[in-house]
Amino acid sequence: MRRASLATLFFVILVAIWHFIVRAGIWSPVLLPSPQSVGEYLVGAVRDGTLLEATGVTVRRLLFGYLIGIAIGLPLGLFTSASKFAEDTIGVMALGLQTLPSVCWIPLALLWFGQTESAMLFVVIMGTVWSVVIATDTGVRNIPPIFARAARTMGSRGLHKWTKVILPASLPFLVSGMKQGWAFAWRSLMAAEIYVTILTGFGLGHLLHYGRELQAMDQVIGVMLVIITIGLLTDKILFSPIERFLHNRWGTGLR
Amino acid sequence: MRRASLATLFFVILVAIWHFIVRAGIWSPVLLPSPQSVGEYLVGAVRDGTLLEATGVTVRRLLFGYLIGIAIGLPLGLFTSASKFAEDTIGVMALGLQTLPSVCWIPLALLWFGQTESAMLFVVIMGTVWSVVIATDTGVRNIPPIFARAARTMGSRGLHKWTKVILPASLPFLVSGMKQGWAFAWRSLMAAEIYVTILTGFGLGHLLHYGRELQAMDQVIGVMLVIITIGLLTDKILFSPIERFLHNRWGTGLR
Amino acid sequence: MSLREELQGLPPAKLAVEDVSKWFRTSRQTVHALDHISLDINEGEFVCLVGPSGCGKSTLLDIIAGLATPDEGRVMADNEPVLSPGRHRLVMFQEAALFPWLDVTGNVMFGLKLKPGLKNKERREVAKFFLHLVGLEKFAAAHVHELSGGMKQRVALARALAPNPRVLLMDEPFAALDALTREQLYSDIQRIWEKRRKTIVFVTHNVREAVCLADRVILFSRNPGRIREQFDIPLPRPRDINSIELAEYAGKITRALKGHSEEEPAEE
Amino acid sequence: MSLREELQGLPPAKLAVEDVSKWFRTSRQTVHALDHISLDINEGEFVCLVGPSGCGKSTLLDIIAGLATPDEGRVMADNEPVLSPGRHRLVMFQEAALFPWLDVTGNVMFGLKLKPGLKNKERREVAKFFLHLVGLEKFAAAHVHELSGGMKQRVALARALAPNPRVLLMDEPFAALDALTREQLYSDIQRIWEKRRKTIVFVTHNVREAVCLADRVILFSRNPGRIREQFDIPLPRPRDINSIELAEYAGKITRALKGHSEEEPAEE
Amino acid sequence: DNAALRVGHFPNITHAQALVAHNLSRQGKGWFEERLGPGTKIEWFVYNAGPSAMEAIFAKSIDLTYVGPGPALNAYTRSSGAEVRLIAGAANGGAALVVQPDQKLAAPADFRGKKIATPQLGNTQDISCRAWLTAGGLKITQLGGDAQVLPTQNPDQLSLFQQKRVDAVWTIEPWVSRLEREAGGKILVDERDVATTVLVSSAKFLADHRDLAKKFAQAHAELTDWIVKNPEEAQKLIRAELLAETKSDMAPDLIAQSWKRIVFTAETPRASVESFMQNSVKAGFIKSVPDLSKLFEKP
Ligand SMILES: Nc1ncnc2c1ncn2[C@@H]1O[C@H](COP(=O)(O)OP(=O)(O)OP(=O)(O)O)[C@@H](O)[C@H]1O
Ligand SMILES: Nc1ncnc2c1ncn2[C@@H]1O[C@H](COP(=O)(O)OP(=O)(O)OP(=O)(O)O)[C@@H](O)[C@H]1O
Ligand SMILES: [Mg+2]
Ligand SMILES: [Mg+2]
Repeated sequence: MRRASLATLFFVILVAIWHFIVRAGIWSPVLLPSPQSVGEYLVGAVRDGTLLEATGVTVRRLLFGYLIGIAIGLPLGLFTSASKFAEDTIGVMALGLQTLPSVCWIPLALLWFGQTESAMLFVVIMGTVWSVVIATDTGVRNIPPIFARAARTMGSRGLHKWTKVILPASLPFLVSGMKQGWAFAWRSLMAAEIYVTILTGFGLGHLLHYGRELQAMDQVIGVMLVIITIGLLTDKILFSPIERFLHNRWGTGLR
Repeated sequence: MRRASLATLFFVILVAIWHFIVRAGIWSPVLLPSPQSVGEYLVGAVRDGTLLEATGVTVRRLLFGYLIGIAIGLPLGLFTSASKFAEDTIGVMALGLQTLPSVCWIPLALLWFGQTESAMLFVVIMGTVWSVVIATDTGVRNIPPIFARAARTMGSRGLHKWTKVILPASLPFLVSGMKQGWAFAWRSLMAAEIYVTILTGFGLGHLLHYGRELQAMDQVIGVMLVIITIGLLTDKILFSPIERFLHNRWGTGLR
Repeated sequence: MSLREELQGLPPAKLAVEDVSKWFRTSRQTVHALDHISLDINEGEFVCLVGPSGCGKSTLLDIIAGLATPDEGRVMADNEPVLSPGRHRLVMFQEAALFPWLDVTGNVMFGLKLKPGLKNKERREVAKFFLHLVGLEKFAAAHVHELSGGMKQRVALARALAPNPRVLLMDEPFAALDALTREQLYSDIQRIWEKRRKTIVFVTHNVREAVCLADRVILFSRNPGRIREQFDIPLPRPRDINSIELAEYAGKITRALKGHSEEEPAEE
Repeated sequence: MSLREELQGLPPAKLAVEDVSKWFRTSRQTVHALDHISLDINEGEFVCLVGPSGCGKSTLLDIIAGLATPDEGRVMADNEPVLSPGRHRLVMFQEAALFPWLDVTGNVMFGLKLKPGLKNKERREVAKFFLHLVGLEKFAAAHVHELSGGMKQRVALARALAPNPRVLLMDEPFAALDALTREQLYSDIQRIWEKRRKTIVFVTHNVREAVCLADRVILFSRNPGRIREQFDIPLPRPRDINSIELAEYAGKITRALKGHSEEEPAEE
Repeated sequence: DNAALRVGHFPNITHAQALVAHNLSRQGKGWFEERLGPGTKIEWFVYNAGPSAMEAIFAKSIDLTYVGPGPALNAYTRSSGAEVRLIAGAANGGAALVVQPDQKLAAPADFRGKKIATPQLGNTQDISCRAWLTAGGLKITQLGGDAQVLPTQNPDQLSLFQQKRVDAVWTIEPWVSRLEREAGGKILVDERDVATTVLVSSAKFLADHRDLAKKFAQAHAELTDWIVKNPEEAQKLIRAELLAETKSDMAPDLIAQSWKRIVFTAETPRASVESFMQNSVKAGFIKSVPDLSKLFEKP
């Protein structure tokens, strides 16, 4: 309790300092808006639905692209881990493409798909898929061979081996790969939205971009706060339960 | 040897397929340039120095920002790991800011610093620093307590303890955090360069952006190949030696 | 097969290792791991393999299990050649190798699920039965990491027993445990073996352990891996690891073991 | 201090545990780990603490080391109260706790580097000397992970000996090793102790081990942690763990240990 | 048929025809809808730059668009003449080179080592700028050369110019006027006969729906006439439309000031485009002058 209230106090003081810096007028309000004006922007944007709509658009794009990315990356990763040839070809490709920031796909995506949802999806998928391929591959390769041996002696082979032994055994790696994939997807979508206008819907990135165009710092900072909140929430909602389950089962990471 | 040549063959065939698809004229050349034209672009851009210059600019920005990010993040992370109060305040902040794609800092950076190198640096630093803080913190927390006990009985305390025991013991975590920081920094710099013109120098991101503006797919794909190469090279030059040292010392990850 | 038969157990199998040789070729050297090993093991016999590190004990066990193939010779189980791993010959390793993503019951049921002809309810009952046998019925829903080393090996034993194999192959299953736990397991395994007789091949470094458990102790020497001597242990069961008679046998075998070790160059 | 003195060793220290008590308070319960423990240990004496799990042996060792503070009472080393960890009382743990980022020599030199008044060259020589003493001079540049468990404990021993402490505190240092390695280490440690006499407090679960090493075996009981009985072991050295006389002492102490265990509720 | 016509444009004053028509569509009094016959629907798409509009043509997501000749030519060349057709002119002039008043900049040679901002790489003003400098004896590459041409978004240009961090700006109305009024910029080059906006059709649309395209071009010409004749009303509609699209209000006098420099005409600017082609080659964006025979097509 004392810890929590101390920490809260810290953040309250931080906002207070911010407030007084703005009040003191050291910097122009164009450079640093007051906490009040950021709050007002947020309230206003929630009221008129802008924020909710933009969040909806962004999250929808992210989820779709991410799920498709996993659906492609997981089998590919299993494939590269199972075959030497696939490792030397798809695996090498995945390694290279993973180092390519997925923003770099935006120009191509725009030329191929135009300013459409497909272009956004493509960028998000490119952000996800290679991380997932590599994580799956590493995960499978890091399974203690003793698991596979034990399973084999009990008669597990083929599909049973892959679904009941190899996939669950590599779960800790898979999850960390998926977290990384999510981080990259999230980053590339934001970059894509800031960079290009999509006719079918404005996301949070667009709000941020317009905030800059209008030199509305309250909007910029307000939207950044929303983005942080979403980031923290998805972590809580999407990954925390899986990680808790893993820690629970594997008995790891318990402080 | 056979493996390597098989893999090479695969990539040669890939390029050949690409060539014949373009030749067949199924897609317009705006959508898919021929391998030859990409090659010609690369040769031309190397000849007239554009590519080298842009690479230099990008790599310089990246390295500077990254090193500053580490110089800030490492002590901050040690601090959060050492103090409960710092953990509840700076630690929580780092967690939140790490989920914020660092592209989102671009509008703020532009307003604060204008279209200058400082803005670029700021974005790269924001991409690096929080990953490093969190990795350092986790690293220190994951040190087996027996190391600290052993060191204490031998009389290690204070600065000696931090530099000779805690930092080296958390190295494996630090390195993976730095790799992640690098990945994020690289991604945010590319996004930043694609998004804004900086008066003091054009990087690879700008070349990519211009490729799109000119609808020059050969340029887009050529620059993407360069970016992939740089990504792979930095991995080889920057991280591989450290990781090899770690694996060697810790006896981990040996396949 | 009915649940009743399932719980009663199948008759143990007879094993015959026929002139088996095995080499490991690496880029730097070739190791002659097994050199013309022949060995007959009777139905329900408890055989311990003892020998210095690297003499090929694990290799032989793998070959009997069907996890590895011999370069020469073959292994027969009930007069059928062993070609691949099979449910009738289960293996227990030094590490328990329990699956952390399954709870204790899930682990015990893993092999059972691969057995056709059983209802899930029956499988659950079989698992319960064997957990009871190893004294862990209270931990049926526990996670693997919550168990101590000894408990893990007990679960691994239950997992190996549950699919009702006819042969049990054990590769230093107790090596990583502390002395007290180990002593407990010696009496457990003797008790269980009395109830559910299997043909058991048990690898160990520990001569006392071998003498405490085995009908017959087989001494290996290495470079190349060969059978040196065999000792029958006619002591009555259950045996106490601390008994004087046992210590005498152990002394004899230890001396034989040391004798062989001295003939060969020292380990680095 | 000159290199010569450094290599000769300091005289061992006298320890006195004076009426020490310790409680652990957690949110759910309070454990009475040590209850009025008093114990005098002479210069150069080898004392073994034996007792069931949780009787407070490690806690007592921590208090002697200065890693923990008693709630009541105090520990005197050469008539000075122990307030914090100090170079003169080094600890060896069950895990070797070697630092993987240093090679073997680096590990042995870790404590030496914290000792002022030595040149780096001298430190290197001291490290070499102790590596020789534990028989690992050939592995001076090896990485930690390349060593076997027994070798790791040997390095840990060298590391503990190198800064020339007057007291060595050892918390089940051999528990995780296999029997053969352990037997080798019993003779090593006796040999080294003959050469470089230290006051040694040695915690173990293994009664034979205690009898093999100690001048005096101290039996603990738990809930709360108390000293139950003390046994002097007047056997001549070096002792063989497999000798009959040793087995007799061990039997006596084991019976005493079991007797106490039965008085208290069974472990779950 | 009832197929909707998909038309692109920018929220720029030089796209006056589109802004007026878009606003009329908004009011339900669609100019093109009335003239293309009953049942025809016009869908308007707003782009902020030429490449986006051309990408939309490539991706077949629009049929026609108002765009600068730079991107149009670029798209024509890059697709080897396969994708786009120029069916009418829309506006000439409106672009100018604005320089810092306190710098002695009069001829291309004075720009050695200077920074000149343009709205976008490869756009009409960018190419004009590079060609003008090259013609004056300077060597210009994509990323630098003797003078640095900096593709920079219009709002940024203004602030950079105010901070004196660029020496000159080659840009388009209303920014020329704003640079004059808000930053004291001096106009050095003002080319009234250079095409600024053209009407472009996708080649496929033209082939499949030549009649529709023809009607559209005619209506466009009529609209151009109307705008020239009714500047006040047109400016009002434009102001309303810009407010709707960009959420920012443009001062009426700024519109009026910009208006003076722009010539609205539906005449195909063949000569201007051809000289423009030469400029593109000089600027290094295109390797050789392509065959322009397929570019101009009157439906
Ligand atoms: N996969 C392998 N590749 C190369 N050599 C191997 C392999 N497996 C075993 N060997 C070698 O074969 C020999 C026998 O090994 P094996 O594991 O059977 O010995 P072991 O008797 O079980 O030893 P330990 O008691 O240490 O377990 C050893 O010299 C070992 O180095
Ligand atoms: N940090 C701690 N917090 C709470 N309780 C503790 C702590 N350390 C030890 N205990 C408790 O104190 C008692 C004594 O612990 P200690 O580790 O000294 O026993 P031990 O004799 O060394 O046991 P073992 O033989 O298992 O190592 C145990 O009941 C233990 O649970
Ligand atoms: Mg083995
Ligand atoms: Mg203990």
